[in-house]
Amino acid sequence: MHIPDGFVDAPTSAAFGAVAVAGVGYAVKRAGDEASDQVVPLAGLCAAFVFAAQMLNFPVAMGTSGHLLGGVLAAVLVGPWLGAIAIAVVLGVQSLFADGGLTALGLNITNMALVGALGGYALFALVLRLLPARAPSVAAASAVAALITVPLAAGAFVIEFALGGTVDLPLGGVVGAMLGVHVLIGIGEAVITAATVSLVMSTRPDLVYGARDLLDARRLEIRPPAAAVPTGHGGGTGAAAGGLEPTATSVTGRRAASGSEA
Amino acid sequence: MIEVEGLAFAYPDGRQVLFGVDLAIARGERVAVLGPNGAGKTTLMLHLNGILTPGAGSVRVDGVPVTAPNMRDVRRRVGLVFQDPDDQLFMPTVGQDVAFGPANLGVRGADLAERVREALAAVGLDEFADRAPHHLSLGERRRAAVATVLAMRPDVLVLDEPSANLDPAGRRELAEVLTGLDLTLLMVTHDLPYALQLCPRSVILDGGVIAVDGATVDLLADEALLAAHRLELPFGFDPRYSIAKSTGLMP
Amino acid sequence: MIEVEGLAFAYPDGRQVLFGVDLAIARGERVAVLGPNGAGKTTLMLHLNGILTPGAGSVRVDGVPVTAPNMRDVRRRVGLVFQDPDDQLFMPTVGQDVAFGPANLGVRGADLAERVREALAAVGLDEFADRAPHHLSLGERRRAAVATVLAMRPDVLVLDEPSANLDPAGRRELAEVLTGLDLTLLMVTHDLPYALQLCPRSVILDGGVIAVDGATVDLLADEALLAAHRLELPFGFDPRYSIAKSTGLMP
Amino acid sequence: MGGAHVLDPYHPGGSVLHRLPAQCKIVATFGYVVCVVLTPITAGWAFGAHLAVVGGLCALARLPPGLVLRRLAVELPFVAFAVALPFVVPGERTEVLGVALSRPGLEQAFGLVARATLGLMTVIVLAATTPARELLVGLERLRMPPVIVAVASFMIRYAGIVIDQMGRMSVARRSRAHEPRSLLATRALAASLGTLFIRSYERGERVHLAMLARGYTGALPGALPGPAPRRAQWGAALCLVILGAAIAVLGRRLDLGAPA
Ligand SMILES: Nc1ncnc2c1ncn2[C@@H]1O[C@H](COP(=O)(O)OP(=O)(O)OP(=O)(O)O)[C@@H](O)[C@H]1O
Ligand SMILES: Nc1ncnc2c1ncn2[C@@H]1O[C@H](COP(=O)(O)OP(=O)(O)OP(=O)(O)O)[C@@H](O)[C@H]1O
Ligand SMILES: [Mg+2]
Ligand SMILES: [Mg+2]
Repeated sequence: MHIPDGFVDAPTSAAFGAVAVAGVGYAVKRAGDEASDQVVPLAGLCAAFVFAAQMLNFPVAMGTSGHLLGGVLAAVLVGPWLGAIAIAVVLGVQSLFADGGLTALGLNITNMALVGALGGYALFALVLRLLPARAPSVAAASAVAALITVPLAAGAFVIEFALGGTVDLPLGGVVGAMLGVHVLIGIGEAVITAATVSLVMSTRPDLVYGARDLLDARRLEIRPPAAAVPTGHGGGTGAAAGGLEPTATSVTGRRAASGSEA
Repeated sequence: MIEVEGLAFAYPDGRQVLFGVDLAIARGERVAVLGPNGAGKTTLMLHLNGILTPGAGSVRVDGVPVTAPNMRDVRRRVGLVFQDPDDQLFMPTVGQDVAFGPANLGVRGADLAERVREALAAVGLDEFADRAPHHLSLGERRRAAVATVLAMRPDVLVLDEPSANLDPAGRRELAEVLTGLDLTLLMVTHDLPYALQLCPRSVILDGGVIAVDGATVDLLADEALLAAHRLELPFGFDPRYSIAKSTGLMP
Repeated sequence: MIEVEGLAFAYPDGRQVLFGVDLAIARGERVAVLGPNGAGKTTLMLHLNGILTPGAGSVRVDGVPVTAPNMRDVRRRVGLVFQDPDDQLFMPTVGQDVAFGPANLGVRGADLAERVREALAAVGLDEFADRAPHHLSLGERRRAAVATVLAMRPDVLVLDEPSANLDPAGRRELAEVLTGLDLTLLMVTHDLPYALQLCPRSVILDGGVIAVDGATVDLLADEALLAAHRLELPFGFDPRYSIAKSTGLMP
Repeated sequence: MGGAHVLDPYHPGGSVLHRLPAQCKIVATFGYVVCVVLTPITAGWAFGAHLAVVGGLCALARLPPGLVLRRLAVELPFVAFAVALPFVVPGERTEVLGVALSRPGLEQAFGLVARATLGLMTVIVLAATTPARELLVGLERLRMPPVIVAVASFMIRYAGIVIDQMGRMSVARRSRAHEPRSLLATRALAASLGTLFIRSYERGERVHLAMLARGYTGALPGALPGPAPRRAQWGAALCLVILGAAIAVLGRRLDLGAPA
């Protein structure tokens, strides 16, 4: 679905180039407010993963190729603004790696970053609001959003083609083929997105932007600080107590001891 | 210099590791942090220059709280050598990696070159400046990791098992370099003789709290105390002999 | 059991590391590999189960040459614990990681579960089966790495610095486990007392060749020899005392 | 390692193009590709001229022809699409080797393939003569917003980490008697793929924090002392764009004169 140079005429490319610059520019402005030490690298990782996944590129009817779009995945993990930037970066880098034309960058960014990530996140937020406020809903909502976003992005392509395609193909045929294929791709996209999001939710929930409101502040336990023993008589108290038993030689003995105090 | 108060921390997956650590270290002190595997030593060290953020409690360095607005200042003062050298090295060559820190502090030109040379010499990697860090042996990577932090000349040096994977001579040479430095030193180690050699004071971290705090000589002499925290003197290590030696009295 | 002949090797970037290594180890022997950082110890170990392919010379295990057609067979016999545990662990949980090797050898069901349990118990990680390996402390990861290989019950066990990052009690417990195993053992270590404790025979690898081969006791008693290869006994380690102890005679 | 070049398309060398500052090359590349797209498809000779110019650039950069051809292969699915056009586009038919083909279809197919190929070749020259890191510096100097440059640089770094971790994991599997053909193998692969995401991220996160711990503020100081481009270098970049524009304009002119 990466549009190469010369597939859409110059005026249309320029117009969508302007749309992309405006959209990404706004995303940069908004992302600037919330970008932290942690989330920018995560956006980079999302970009690297989407990039790697998109290398598994399979030809689909009409000569364009189908693969993971990754917009919803990126947006759920790092938020819509950085997510859109991440996808735009992937497209920019891909144009250097000869996938998608340099002059068609505006078109590709509109379809996959603006519609795919920004639009995808809007859908995700909407669906999440309809679901019960529990952790598994995040993965479910991202699946639904991915399922719908892929045909939407294909729809954006069809509009661009109708406005400035350099090839005279019957529009009806193009619409049918694009949407048909992308409904299928959308199913794959939904499965991959949900699997990845739920894995990250289970081990690093703090990395999921879309789950921010669901995470409650954790309560920490404070144990009495063990009395400092200036010279060596006796050993510590508190958590170390289990270790004083004669069976202290095994790791498990110590662990059981500290566990029982919890 | 370093004040840790009631520090508690849980990792994002929910596992709580620190349960209220209190620790005060004066300027110029050299302190060893001992304790069993999984006690939370690394977790504690990562709080000292703000790599991890406390769940409860506070950390202060030279009176400055380690919180977001002061982070840059704190990180200039506290140099941290990670337990895993792969976490520390990221530039294409060792020389560039060592230059990275001082360059960020504004050192340039001949000064920078001199600092890099000096730091590499201190860890015995004089001729490695143009090598790629990920193509070094593990011991060489550990040395490079130490050099990257030495080059920054921090006020506080925090070392997480600096002697692991070093050859015995390298271990001694590192000890000599560290003894020659005039700074506050905090060193995690599983090598009790090494702790005795370098640090007059030791704390034992176990189960996420400071269990023991005292003079290293006394701690190592107390076999029951050590055993309670999965510590023991190595095979063939004679405490009487070496403690006497370390305090300047031969047996 | 293991025969290495004229082994030479250069890394892809052109750096030659091994310059003709000759080494023969009999079945059931326990041999320590000593030597300075960057000597090529890890490189040599990686040849023993075919992770690296010799540039010249040959490696045979039990008479079988370590070459592509025999690789499966060789890897069943030779269990390798990497120097960096991160190189070893890759499954979502520790339990699955330990099960991976035996499962590849065709062990299934209750047998498999039993092997995993046993291997984890041997390294003191009984309760870690469901934890994610990359969320463990470095010492815990080291233990897990050893467990993954123990579970395969190899004929030859090759350990690259198994005691690094272990707490002192863990180090002793590992020594006890290893002493209890009836197999050929090859262990790289920078911990000379540990070598003395576990391995009657030692070789010193330096500059890419075997420089010395002999009884560990004799080697450690020869201070000049050790110093020539950047080896030295640790601070406070009294060779007279401990060698006498290790040979059963108290001083 | 088929993926290796895809992640680092840089082809080391010492040519004039290699030495040109990245920002000049980026501007020249973009400008030239725009000229190619603006060249009318009916002016066949103009594409010949473009091909000569871009081929000249490849030669100037001393890129092996095999390398350029291999990288051009990304285009193949698209070429397949173009080949279908003469059959499906409606319009006037002509006989080619006894098959009735649509004339506009033929023209459009030629235009598509010609433009895409030339655009691609220009980009290949840029990517093969400029290391990724210098490209980022070039973009930064061209006032690309810092967030975008930061995300891009992390992306490149993480791509390296992901590949590295994948390599380590594969060695670890092999050393434990893993046989990539069995059914269990694919299951193990799938299971370990999930950890790859978090593991790569966490390694990268720690490295990033280690950078912060050493005073990193976003720019790599001193590491890239690249001097500002000299006027002559900007001049060279501009010349290329002007050349492309001249071909495009001439193509348009001569095209108007030709019978429709
Ligand atoms: N990223 C993580 N997520 C969850 N738990 C973790 C993480 N890192 C460490 N832990 C757990 O926290 C506990 C303390 O880990 P830490 O690395 O601080 O131990 P340590 O004292 O440094 O041990 P070692 O001597 O082995 O290095 C361990 O039980 C470990 O399993
Ligand atoms: N991938 C690599 N590419 C190029 N050179 C390498 C690579 N790995 C290691 N080397 C070099 O080969 C030499 C031997 O490395 P090796 O890892 O075998 O040393 P070692 O004896 O295991 O050292 P250590 O005690 O530090 O683990 C070193 O000088 C190292 O710099
Ligand atoms: Mg640690
Ligand atoms: Mg090694």
